[in-house]
Amino acid sequence: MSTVHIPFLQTGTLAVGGRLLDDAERSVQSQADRPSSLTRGHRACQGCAEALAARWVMDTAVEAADGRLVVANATGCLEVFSTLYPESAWKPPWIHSLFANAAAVATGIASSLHAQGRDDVRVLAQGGDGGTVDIGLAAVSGMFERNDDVLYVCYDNQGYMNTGVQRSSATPPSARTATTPAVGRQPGAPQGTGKSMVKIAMAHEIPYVASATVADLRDLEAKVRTAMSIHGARYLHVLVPCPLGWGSSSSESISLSRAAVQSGIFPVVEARAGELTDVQRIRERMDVEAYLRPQARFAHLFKPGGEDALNRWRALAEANIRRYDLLGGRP
Amino acid sequence: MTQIRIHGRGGQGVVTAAEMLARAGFLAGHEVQAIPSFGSERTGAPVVAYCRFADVPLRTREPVLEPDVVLVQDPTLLGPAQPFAGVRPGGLVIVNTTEDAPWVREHAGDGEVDATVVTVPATRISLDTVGLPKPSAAMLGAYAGRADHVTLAAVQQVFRDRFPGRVGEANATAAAVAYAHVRGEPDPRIVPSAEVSHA
Amino acid sequence: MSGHDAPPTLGLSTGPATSLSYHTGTWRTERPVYVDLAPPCSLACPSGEDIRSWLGSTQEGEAGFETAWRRIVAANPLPAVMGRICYHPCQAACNRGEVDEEVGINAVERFLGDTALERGWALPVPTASSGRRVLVVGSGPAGLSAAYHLRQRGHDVTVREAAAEPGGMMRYGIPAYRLPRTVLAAEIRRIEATGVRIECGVRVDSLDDAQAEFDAVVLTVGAGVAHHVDIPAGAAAKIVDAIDVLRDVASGNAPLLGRRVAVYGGGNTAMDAARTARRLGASDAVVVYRRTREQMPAHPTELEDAVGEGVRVQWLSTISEVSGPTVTIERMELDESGRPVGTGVFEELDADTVMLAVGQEADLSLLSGVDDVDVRDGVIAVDPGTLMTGRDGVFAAGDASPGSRTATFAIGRGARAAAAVDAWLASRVLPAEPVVREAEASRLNAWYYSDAPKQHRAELEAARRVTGFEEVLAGLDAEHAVFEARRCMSCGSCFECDNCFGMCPDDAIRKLGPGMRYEIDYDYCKGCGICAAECPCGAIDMIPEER
Amino acid sequence: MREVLEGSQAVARTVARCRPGVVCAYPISPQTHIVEALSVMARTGELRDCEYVNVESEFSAMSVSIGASAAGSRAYTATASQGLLYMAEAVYNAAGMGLPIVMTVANRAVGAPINIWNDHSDAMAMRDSGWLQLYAADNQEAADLHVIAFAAAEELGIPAMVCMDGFVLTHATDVLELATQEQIDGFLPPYSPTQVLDIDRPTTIGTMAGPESFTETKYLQHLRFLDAADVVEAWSDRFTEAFGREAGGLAVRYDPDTLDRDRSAPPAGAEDLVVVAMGSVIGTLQEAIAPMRAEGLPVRLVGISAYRPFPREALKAALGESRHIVVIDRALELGSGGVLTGCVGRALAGTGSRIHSVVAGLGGRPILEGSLRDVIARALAGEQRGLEFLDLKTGGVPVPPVGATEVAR
Repeated sequence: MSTVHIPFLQTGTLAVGGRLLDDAERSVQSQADRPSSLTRGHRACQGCAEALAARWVMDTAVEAADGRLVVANATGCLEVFSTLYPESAWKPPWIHSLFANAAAVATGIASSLHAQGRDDVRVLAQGGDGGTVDIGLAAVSGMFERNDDVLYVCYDNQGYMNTGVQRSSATPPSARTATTPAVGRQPGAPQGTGKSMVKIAMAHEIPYVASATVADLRDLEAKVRTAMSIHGARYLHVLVPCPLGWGSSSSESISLSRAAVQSGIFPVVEARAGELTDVQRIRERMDVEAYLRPQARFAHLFKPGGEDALNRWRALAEANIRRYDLLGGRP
Repeated sequence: MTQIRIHGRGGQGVVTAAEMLARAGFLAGHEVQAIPSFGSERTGAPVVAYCRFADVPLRTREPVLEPDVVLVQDPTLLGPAQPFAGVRPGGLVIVNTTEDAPWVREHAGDGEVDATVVTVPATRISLDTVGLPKPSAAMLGAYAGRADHVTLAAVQQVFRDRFPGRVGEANATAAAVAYAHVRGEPDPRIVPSAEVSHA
Repeated sequence: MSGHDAPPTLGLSTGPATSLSYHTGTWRTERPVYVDLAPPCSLACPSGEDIRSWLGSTQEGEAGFETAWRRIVAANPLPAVMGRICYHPCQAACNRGEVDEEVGINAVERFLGDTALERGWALPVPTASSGRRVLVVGSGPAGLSAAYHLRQRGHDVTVREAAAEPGGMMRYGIPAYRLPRTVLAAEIRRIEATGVRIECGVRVDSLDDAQAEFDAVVLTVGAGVAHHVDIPAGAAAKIVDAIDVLRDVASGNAPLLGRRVAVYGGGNTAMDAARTARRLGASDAVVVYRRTREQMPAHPTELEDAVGEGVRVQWLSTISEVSGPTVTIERMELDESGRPVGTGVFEELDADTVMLAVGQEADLSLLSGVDDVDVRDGVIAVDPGTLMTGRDGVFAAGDASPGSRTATFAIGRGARAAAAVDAWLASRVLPAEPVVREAEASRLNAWYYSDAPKQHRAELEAARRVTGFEEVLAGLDAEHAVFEARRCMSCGSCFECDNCFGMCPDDAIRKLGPGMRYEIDYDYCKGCGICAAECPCGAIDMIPEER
Repeated sequence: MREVLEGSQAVARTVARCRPGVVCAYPISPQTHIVEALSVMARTGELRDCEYVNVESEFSAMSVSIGASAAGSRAYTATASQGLLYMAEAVYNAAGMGLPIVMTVANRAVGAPINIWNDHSDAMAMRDSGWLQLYAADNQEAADLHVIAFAAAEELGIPAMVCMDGFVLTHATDVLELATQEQIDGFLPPYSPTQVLDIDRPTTIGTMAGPESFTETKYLQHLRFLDAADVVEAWSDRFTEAFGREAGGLAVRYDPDTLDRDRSAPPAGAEDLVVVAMGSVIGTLQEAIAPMRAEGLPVRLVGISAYRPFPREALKAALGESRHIVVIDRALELGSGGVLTGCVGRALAGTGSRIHSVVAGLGGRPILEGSLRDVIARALAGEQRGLEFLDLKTGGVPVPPVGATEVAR
């Protein structure tokens, strides 16, 4: 993994910082004067991991770009909670146009900057899973295929949370949403593996594709830094628990992300030019239950009749563990 | 005002022919207009294009309904395309064919029309000169040979301008060959030895 | 508003960071609050050391060693000694045991103690004198601790020790392979350097005389007299007290014990006796104990060390008779209440010597004829808060008073007695010890602590250690001591890992700089609780917001 | 220099001379020749300091333009028909954000049935999107309008569509005189955006506006739109001064007798029937009406060049005392009549005018001079009803013969 190795200082690489760290070893988020590109006063729900991930991503990108970063944002929670006129929680130059076009707007910005000879200014586009995996997929794919100089970041909360928690093609099987209610013979979202945006991105053979979570800041920052060191189309997929949509406690957004990784449900990977180059191994293996049970959207899995679906989840985790060798050869 | 209608098939350069004709007309001192009538761009589909020459700027956008001149770039269009439709009395119809005028009248939908029918093996000429079945230059050369709306020199010039180099020259030759053909003059490619000796 | 003079951006664009005008703190139903809780290590430390804090200083490396040592000696003036002999209940309580292995607190303490001796760091010398004179009777851990703490408070302190050298059981009960005499002597000298006067070979016979000479007296006479049990024994039976053997060895008069030695008892003294017997040439040392391993009072590490050196243990056994070289043993079993009862099954054991290690008693001859100082259950009765005996101005601590008979407990009680004496001399009421909240393991988020096993002290080859009285355990070097200190999870106390600061989705926590920790901006904190959930050490409480 | 050029080529060259920073291209007939020509210029270097982006949809074409414009570049794209509707959301968005993008719309019918030929249904569907809509009567104006469009759009902070009839103009070859690079450089101010994504002065563009502020943002947009008429007219006048030929403007006047375009032509009189039309049909009307005038028939022609903002005052001024109007419409408001007719009607509300709506040329149906003369004559004779479909064939949908060309239809 591209994570910076931190010597053992009580917490090592796992915590945000530590008073014993050298400056060079500090995460961006541990710096008292970090950019805080998404700052106080935004209206995200309590415990919103998207708000957290966006600040992490953008702060790192701002640092990597030496402050020269322009951002295009898709419609969605992130846009709505951060920019209700006349207030904006953003510090970098930032534009919101539409739901489906963040990637294309970013291409436009990048093209304009290139035409102006301003290749020193970097462009980041971001959106939720709806704006990326569903309605915005064509624009994202176009941006990838042209290899436009844009880092696209998808904050995946697995549904249309802004509109009241409806299913998206990133919604996992069995999850209860407003359009996949937990009733009937197969409650929740239909079975199937859904759409893997990471694999779709890899299929474009763009220079860099990675997934990350808010459970590992160091990893996320390292990936943003790597992505920013490359020109061309880059994609970062960040899992961001949504307390509202997932029916979890606002304090659990980090721990659920951790459980998603440690259970094998969410593989944290890196790929270059379409080839998988790195995989984050499971550190402490958890059962899928650690991920599923705290979420009300999966409550029906733990009632009579939920066993089949629960076993499918276990199978999914097993499949990921095998496919990505998440245990690194350990039993 | 002189109105010209060109019939052909997609891929034969019908639209190009109309534009080249307009350019040649402009060189010859006319106000000009070329209007293609498009279908979807499919090779082989029947295509019509129009051209107008006038002494004042051309304003109308209606298609040519009563052409003074009709150029038929493909003899297979004689039936279904009704190339003789609306031809003004005393008009000129030039058909790309190795057959003769009576054959054309026989196969055209309206064979009794009051018009001069001229044939020219434009495809053969273009194959001989350009190396491709692109009969436009030959058709325009033939037109220059039978009417004074445009000159051979203007036709040759526009092809040389559009396709600089060998292709332009080949088209210019095609125009000259067709020009000579419809005027009953010797093929300009065959230089009589007598002329050489007299030169 | 007029025409296109109004910018087309009006209503669409806005300045950066203008959201600061919107105070999301009003959304909160719970508020995070930083707390400092008592860690289990300190709560378990009878000496009362602030272990978390001195480990914290040690984590800083070289720059923090002296601070760390000074934080230890604020409670315990004998770190090098205790770093060797303490049975470290702190480690048993350490929350890190639930993550991988407990922090090797004891080893770090020894490192700091040894470092202090090496570098000659001195204990603080009081600048002001109270003019009050206090006598401490006995120079064991309780006495030295009481004397040190009294001296730190400015009193004129004299220690009178009946034995030839100071140290009490540390000098005469604990074998040198566990506690080299040079270390003990050095730490005692350092206490003396603060102005404590130690008079050896001076037995205090009269409490009245002592009180006449001193303003207050602290009795820390220890429990150096062996307890006896009645065992039928033949004339040829060689039965000795373990504590006497240990004292003789410590005094340089090693006795002859024979090739086969039986030790009767299950405490640490029994372990020391058995291991000493091995060092004195016994090929066969058997500990006979009437209960089970789980019930054994000896510290498990002592047992492990003994077993590692070839000592055998005969569980659930009593010695019913000693005749010549043969010891008769009765097998025991536990009744319903867990007490051993005889089974009537006997077996025999060969033993040249039987060492009795069935407990020790205090030598309370000083109190004979003193009727206002109660002795109950063989120890001096004291007020549990002030440690004052029935007689005004006379206090007691250590093994001669109620409580655990361990050096660490003695040090803690000595310090407590010093505080009590100080209060009594000033006619103040000694405040009760404050009630503290424990930082329980359930508060911690252990995920954040990297997997880092305890740095095991390199143990001497078991075969080698039985051949002499060389020190068995080597100390940590600085690098390993720092590493070990860094394994401390700082239970219940912020150690500035930046998790709260970095993980706040609302950017509502401010970092105040090294050592200054953080501040929550309640104007913006929405009370999501991520900071508390992801705080590794459980130093954030979420409390209901009452408006 | 007068030269013979295809309309699309003329537009492409003029656009290139306006020095766009970003050009987005997605193919749809009949705008393809324009972006094809620009792609050649981007490769040959004739179009310098410009990014030519081949996008994956019209939606992205407009979105890339939005990003480019917001980042400080003059942005251009072209589309038609289904493409315009496919980008509709972004079209509205560009206008709402005040980004002065210029887009050529090669007007084409909107399916179903799918039809690639000309009418105005596409642009009319976007009439309330907040864009300027400038209609070209011929290819000379189509080229010239782009210069005016960039100038007016950038002054206003309102994007502009230049609408030119698909195929009829885009693919037609005419004798034209293009504005030269030097002329355009002297005429068109450099792009200086009112808002830009600037790292030195960061701003947030595209916030959400709640009920408390949305009405006012729209009201301001409306006020800007009201100002737009003056701005478009002013730039058109400046163009005429600079280039010596008329282009753009609001309501276009024609000489009563020569039918030549003439801004000094008198308004219509009370006895006149005025034909109001938009786009390339004006040329055909010029030819159709001239002989009628020669016969002494009281017919006048007024063109609409700026459909958005709709030139209410300029139209009323050009109509003068006339209260008898025939509107030739190339788009249909289903169940109602011509789209332009509705706008003219609203502009003339309260004037007591008689307005005939003639819907003509849908889906590429040729508009013939004779048919126009016929409908005008009937209107003069008081025989024309309120709504008429020009050259409507009765008896259902005609089936063309196999292999027929347009001539035989």
